[in-house]
Amino acid sequence: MEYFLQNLINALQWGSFYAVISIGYSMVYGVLMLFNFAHGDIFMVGTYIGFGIATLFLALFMPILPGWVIFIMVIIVTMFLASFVGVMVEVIGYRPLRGAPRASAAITGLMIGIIFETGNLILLGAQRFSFPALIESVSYNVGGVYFTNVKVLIIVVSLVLMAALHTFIQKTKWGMAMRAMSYDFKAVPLMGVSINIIAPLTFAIGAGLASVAGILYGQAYPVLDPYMGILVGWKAFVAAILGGRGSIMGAALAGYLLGFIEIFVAMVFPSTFRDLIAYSIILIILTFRPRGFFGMAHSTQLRL
Amino acid sequence: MTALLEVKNMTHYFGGLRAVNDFNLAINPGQIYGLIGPNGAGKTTVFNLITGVYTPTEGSVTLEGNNIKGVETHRIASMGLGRTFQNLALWRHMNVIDHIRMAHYSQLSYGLLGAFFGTPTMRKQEKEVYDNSYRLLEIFDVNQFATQNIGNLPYGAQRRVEMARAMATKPKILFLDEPTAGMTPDELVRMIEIIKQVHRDFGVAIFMIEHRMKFVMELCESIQTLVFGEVIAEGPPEEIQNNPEVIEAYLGKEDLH
Amino acid sequence: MNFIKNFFRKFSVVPLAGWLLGVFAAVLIEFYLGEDVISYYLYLPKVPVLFGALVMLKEPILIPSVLAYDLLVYVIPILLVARLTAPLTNGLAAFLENMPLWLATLLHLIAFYGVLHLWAGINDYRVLVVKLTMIAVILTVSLNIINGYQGEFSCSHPGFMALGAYASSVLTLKLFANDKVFGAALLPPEYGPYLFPLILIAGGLVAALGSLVVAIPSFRTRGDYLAIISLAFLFIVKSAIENMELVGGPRGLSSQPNFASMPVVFIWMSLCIWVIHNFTTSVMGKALNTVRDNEGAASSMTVNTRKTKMTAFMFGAFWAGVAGGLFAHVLRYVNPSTFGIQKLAEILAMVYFGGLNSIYGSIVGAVSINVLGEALRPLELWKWIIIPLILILVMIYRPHGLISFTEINVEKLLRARNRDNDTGGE
Amino acid sequence: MQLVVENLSVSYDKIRALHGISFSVEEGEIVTIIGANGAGKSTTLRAISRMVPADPGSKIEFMGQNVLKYNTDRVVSKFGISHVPEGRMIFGNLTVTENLTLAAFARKDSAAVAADMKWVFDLFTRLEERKNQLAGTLSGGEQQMLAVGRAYVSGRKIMILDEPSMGLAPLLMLDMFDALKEINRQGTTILLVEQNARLALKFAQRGYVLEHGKLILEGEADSLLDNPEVKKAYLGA
Repeated sequence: MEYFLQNLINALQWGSFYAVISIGYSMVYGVLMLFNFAHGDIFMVGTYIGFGIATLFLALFMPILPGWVIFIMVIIVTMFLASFVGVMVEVIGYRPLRGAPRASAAITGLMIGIIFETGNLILLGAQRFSFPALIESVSYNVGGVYFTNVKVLIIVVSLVLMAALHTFIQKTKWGMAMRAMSYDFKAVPLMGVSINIIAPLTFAIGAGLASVAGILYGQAYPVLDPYMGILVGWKAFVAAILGGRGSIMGAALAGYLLGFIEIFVAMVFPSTFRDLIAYSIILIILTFRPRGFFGMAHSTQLRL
Repeated sequence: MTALLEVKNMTHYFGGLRAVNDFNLAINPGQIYGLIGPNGAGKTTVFNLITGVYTPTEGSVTLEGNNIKGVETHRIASMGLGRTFQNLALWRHMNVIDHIRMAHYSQLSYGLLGAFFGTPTMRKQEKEVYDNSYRLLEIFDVNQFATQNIGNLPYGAQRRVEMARAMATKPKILFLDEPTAGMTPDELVRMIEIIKQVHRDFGVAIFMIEHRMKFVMELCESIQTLVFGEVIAEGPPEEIQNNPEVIEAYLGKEDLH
Repeated sequence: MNFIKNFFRKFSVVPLAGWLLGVFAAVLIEFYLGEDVISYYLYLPKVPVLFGALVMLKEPILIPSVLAYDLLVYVIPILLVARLTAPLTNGLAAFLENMPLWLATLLHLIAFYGVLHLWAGINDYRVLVVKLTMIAVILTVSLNIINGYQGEFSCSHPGFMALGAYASSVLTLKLFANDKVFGAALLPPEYGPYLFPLILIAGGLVAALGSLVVAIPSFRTRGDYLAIISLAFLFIVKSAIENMELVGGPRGLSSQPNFASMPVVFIWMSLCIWVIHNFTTSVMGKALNTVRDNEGAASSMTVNTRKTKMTAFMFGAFWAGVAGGLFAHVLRYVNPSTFGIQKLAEILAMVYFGGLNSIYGSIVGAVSINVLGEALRPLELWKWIIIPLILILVMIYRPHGLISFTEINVEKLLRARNRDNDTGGE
Repeated sequence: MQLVVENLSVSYDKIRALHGISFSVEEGEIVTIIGANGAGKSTTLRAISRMVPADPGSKIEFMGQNVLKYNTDRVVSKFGISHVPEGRMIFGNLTVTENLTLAAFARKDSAAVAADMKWVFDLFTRLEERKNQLAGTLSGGEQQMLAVGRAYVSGRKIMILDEPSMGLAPLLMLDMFDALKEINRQGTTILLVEQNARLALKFAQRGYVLEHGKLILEGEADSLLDNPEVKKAYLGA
């Protein structure tokens, strides 16, 4: 039982990363119908930005401010900077391709990702950085289950972010515009809403979320690597589409599901079976529920 | 004589919404039949139900006495039911002659291995298909476009290619979904000639949806009027033309408060 | 501008055979004079590979020498010989036109291979690059069937490739090699090269069978969800192989017999192109396009869409499996991580760069990305900035790729060019 | 003149759908363009709201300003040209209220927006009953009301409507036209495209007849109604 609870907490933490990143992916996918294959690398860039800001702020404010204040400051500043990266990707990479076949945009995303990875290597070299701990880790033991304050923090911050995003999407007119766009983007300009504002905003939010996921990730697994985003990105892609087009909740749920499957498969089977079983489950789900969990009945054909 | 195409008591629901109610139809070989009605009356739905795009919730559909309800679309098509589409369902990256060639799909027997290795049988059959396709292009007067991409053709020519394509499936009955939509007067006159010619030379029966009364009056032996999924009138053109219910459906009520 | 126009007009009378002859002359010069005379006097350390791109990028001081070398060995001889022998080669082309097309094509192919063999034979590096490029051509053309002709976004090609590579490796290791894991050879090794085609076909069939996992869901779902299904399939294949101790797990399989010589790879590539060309120009093959462009119209025109979709996947996967088998026997080592996301990105890039729905495009895409990748190797990291940028530009200006929607017309390609009625290639 | 269209041509790919049409609409007027399917009616409206690009040489002016300089969203928010598109194009995944709120996206005067929304709910009481329902669950008639309501909220100096009667039962159709009359009374100019020619001409003050991308007739609505050519075009009599 303890063993199970222990893994449940691990799965919640792991799922939180996936969920936050998938939501970002799902935003872009849902609103603009794009495969943003650069998203994993935006996550990577966000993590590095977070790393830079964290190092800087720790050097500046360490003795003056308590750790959690710095933590929040790092999150806010990083989100802000990372969202610029997202906007840039939209404006430079995707906007010229708005009328083009979706597959071309997907290839562009893939290439932007490679440029990010290589650019990172060129700028920072092959040196491996390690993310500074912003919060001092404290372990607790409740009934034989070990967990740390960092784990709890990661889960809580993720949930708070998701709730905040949910509110934004549901309550603000910007959120309404995004939802409307995912339903019928042709009609959106008729409401006096400019697509050239909503699209970058969507990318900005996606990138901001990814960077927070990166900071959280850095607290749990401090080693940074230019290629850290690739696998995470593809998994977010899976989760976003599994969740269903235009469904933020679906993406979050699919992210958690992916985290849970991966952790619990590793609990029962040798850990090398993780991908095999996780993806077999996804394959079966999609074969029998070809629209994901909360997907709208919409044509998702890749037009040539 | 049994009818070529017979539809009995066909009803269809989309979700809870009744789109077509108790639709009946019997078309004899060689007959030209019209289906008119205002926008949104369910005319194209009737087409899609008969051609197998949707399976009717209730009722029966037979072609030459064989049941075609619930049969796959491509099999219904190869049994002798050709069609055109309201908004031109052409293949955007394909040239004109290939459009016609493609419609011979079910008439080929060389199989996949034949296609892979270019066997003599394959070459022979492909040659026949090519020649037949070109002949059809000539009949519909679009042979000068043969190797052009379909998107480069004027609208009227695209419509004629679509007709030629439907004829390449060797239909016994041809479904035309608004064959004159968006045509200029010249093209319109030409289309009437072409439909008459197809009817005469190929001996097919025709079932058409059309908005232009003039066109329908000139071609059809009998007309059905569909309003909100129900047939409100059926009969020869003159009768339909003077039917007060039909006039009302088209022009709207006389009084407007 | 006028100069360029004149230049092209001058050379428009040269038929394909003429160009082949020109290249043959250049290769002969390189073969006999390249190392000892030309390189020596131009202060080049040895015969430059890949037209000197590597040397130039490593030691910029040698740029003039390399350019001079390329000019002397390639540009001038090719242009001169091609132009001067044009009357002769046109006569030859005219003569060949009277033969059956397949014979003329075969003769051209043999000539082309001869030249290629001679050129690559100068060093082992060239041989390897040429072999890998030819395998890339098979991969690209076969993925084009699914992603271009059929219009899906399939991500499982490295998975199909892995199936073929492992299936054929296991077979050759079991049958023809004394291996630690698979035991002594079951058949005399000298039969190997003769049975190798059958083994490759077996590998292809395994891949085709595996593709059913993706093909069957494609009846009901298209586009995005199918992309995910195919991606999941890729991860599953990779992970399954990693967990199979019999085939070495993550360590991979090595010491496959050396069956994939250059002529073998060349023959398979030609065969692949020929079969795919036949298929995609036939009505059966064009059914793929109709399913892509308008599925409703396709089935209304009697096309069996399910059969068509299944054919596209199985046929594409078959060739990916064959390519995988060749790949395994060229490198004589494979491991599961070879067939991951990286490989996927590479193949997708080649397909979309070259052009959708076009064998020409795929050949161009595979060759240029491969050669570019090799040539820019000295730039190390910057290579991975330059190639993606080129691809992004291509996507912006030619969203369907460089040469999309073009069929190979062999007759036009091979014909003589000196007649009045045809003023050169259009 | 509030809206002036001169020499408007539109081509899809290489095919020309509109051949240089010219017409104008006075402030507060109700004008209709009638014509058969595929005559180019929808294209005309789409060109005005910039959903499709006009060919070079075309001119569209609103209150003396060049409309062709702006994108769709600016045409709506800057000029108050609100377009009720063919097929309604309501956002089915948003509630009725959200649809209306979104329509006011670019408006800053929140008090006036609230008043406009209230006005819409008063006009279409059935919408008010369903204001928290997802728009996708509404019936066809209600969706049409929502589309008109949305256009009302989004600015509506001029409302251009594309076949508002399509797919409506006769009684609903008449209600809809009553509502439009009411909107017009509030000072909104109306440009209406209709297939139901008699209904449209009874409703409008002036009319144009479009055939194959050209305007072939124009005049007072009453005179067009009695015009034998119009009669012929619509029933082939």
